[in-house]
Amino acid sequence: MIRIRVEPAPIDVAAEMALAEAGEAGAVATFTGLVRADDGVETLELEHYPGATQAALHALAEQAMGRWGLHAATVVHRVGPMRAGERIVFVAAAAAHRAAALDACAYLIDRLKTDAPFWKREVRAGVATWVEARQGDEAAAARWSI
Amino acid sequence: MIRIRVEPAPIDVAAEMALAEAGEAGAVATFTGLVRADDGVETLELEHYPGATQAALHALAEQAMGRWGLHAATVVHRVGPMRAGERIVFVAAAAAHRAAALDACAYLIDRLKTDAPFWKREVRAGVATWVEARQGDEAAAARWSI
Amino acid sequence: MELLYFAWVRETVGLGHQQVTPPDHVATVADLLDWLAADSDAHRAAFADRARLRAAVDQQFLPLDASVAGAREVAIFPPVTGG
Amino acid sequence: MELLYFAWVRETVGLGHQQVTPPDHVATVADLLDWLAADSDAHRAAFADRARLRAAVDQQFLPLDASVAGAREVAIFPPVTGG
Repeated sequence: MIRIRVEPAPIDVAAEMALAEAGEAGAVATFTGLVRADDGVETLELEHYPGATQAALHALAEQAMGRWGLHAATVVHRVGPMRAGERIVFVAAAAAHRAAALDACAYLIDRLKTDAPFWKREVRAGVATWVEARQGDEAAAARWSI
Repeated sequence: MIRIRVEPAPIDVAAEMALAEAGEAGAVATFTGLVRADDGVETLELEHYPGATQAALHALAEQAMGRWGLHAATVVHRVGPMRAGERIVFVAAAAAHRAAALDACAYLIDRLKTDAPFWKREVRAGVATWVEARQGDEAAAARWSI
Repeated sequence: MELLYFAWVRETVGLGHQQVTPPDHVATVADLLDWLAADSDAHRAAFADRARLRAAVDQQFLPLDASVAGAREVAIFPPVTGG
Repeated sequence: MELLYFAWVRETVGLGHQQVTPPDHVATVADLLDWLAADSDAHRAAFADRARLRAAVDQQFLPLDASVAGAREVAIFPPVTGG
């Protein structure tokens, strides 16, 4: 089962875990990205490309389902304003065994970073700055090329 | 923060996630192992070596904390009888960035499989069988040797 | 043709979207950026550094030399930073 | 010396733990298994296939040729299957 959500509401990890586990999988790997408080960010704002975002995330989940024979793939991405410590993104991969779940989870978040049309703006001391893309993200995504 | 729990109570993923996230990490990776229902197992029983189990898991968590500079490492393992679909184990690694969290999470579950004194007994149609160790587990643990 | 702008491109252009009818010599995304920049300081500023721009044509992510022939929707934005 | 047995080793021996005082010639875990097997069918059955056994001496996981000199607690069990 593929589950994609892009919405301003806080991410409910317990509910998402229960859905990912529902497919009788033996192994569920997850990744959660959070707004870090340690570098002075007060507010993070997430902008996205409606329609294209959901399509990109769905395509990513389908690729992971096929490549690792998953029972379930979940991608939940928050949009709009959020505060330090809040969850930005949650991905989950459910499989029969752990290697598939762990690899698929890493794939989902690595590829999301380069393939999904989201943009972050950080507000520090009242000043907003658009986050620059990281070189390392391209390399992390490229290691999954077949 | 290291958090180790070995107990017969069901694993509360939401509570464990909240604790792992509390260290102001930017990234939390988790792995959950579940009793698979698809191969006819009615009940799974987990036996362990009290005292030695906690020490082995604590040593594992300390190694992960040091190697990846984690904010938090969590290992929760259920013991006693459990039913199909229930969680057996939950591990979490919290770090500043995703690569450290993902790698440390895989390390924790791979090494737990070979280093922690737990034994599984499956009951199918009323017949109990001790689970045999998997060859692949040794290989998965060995890839983390420095 | 509907144009969409995101993140600092949207802020610099001063618009989130606009409807345009480019002339026939506009064949690629890069041509489209040149044509838009010719008449507007805001567009020229937003499109000045092409290395910082990415594009989607009808929601397909493509390089700036991709064709816009027959496109209904072209989006211009910085490299993505989600997750 | 306290001996602990787990999983099918415990079931085959028929005991979870036992207190023993091995003679001086028992130097290693393997010697200990030989000595225990000599007087008991249940121990002999449990320890028949050494390749299927693992050990811990004072809660340190060690090979069967490890010394038991001065050990307070020796555990015998199959390869672990947790997680």
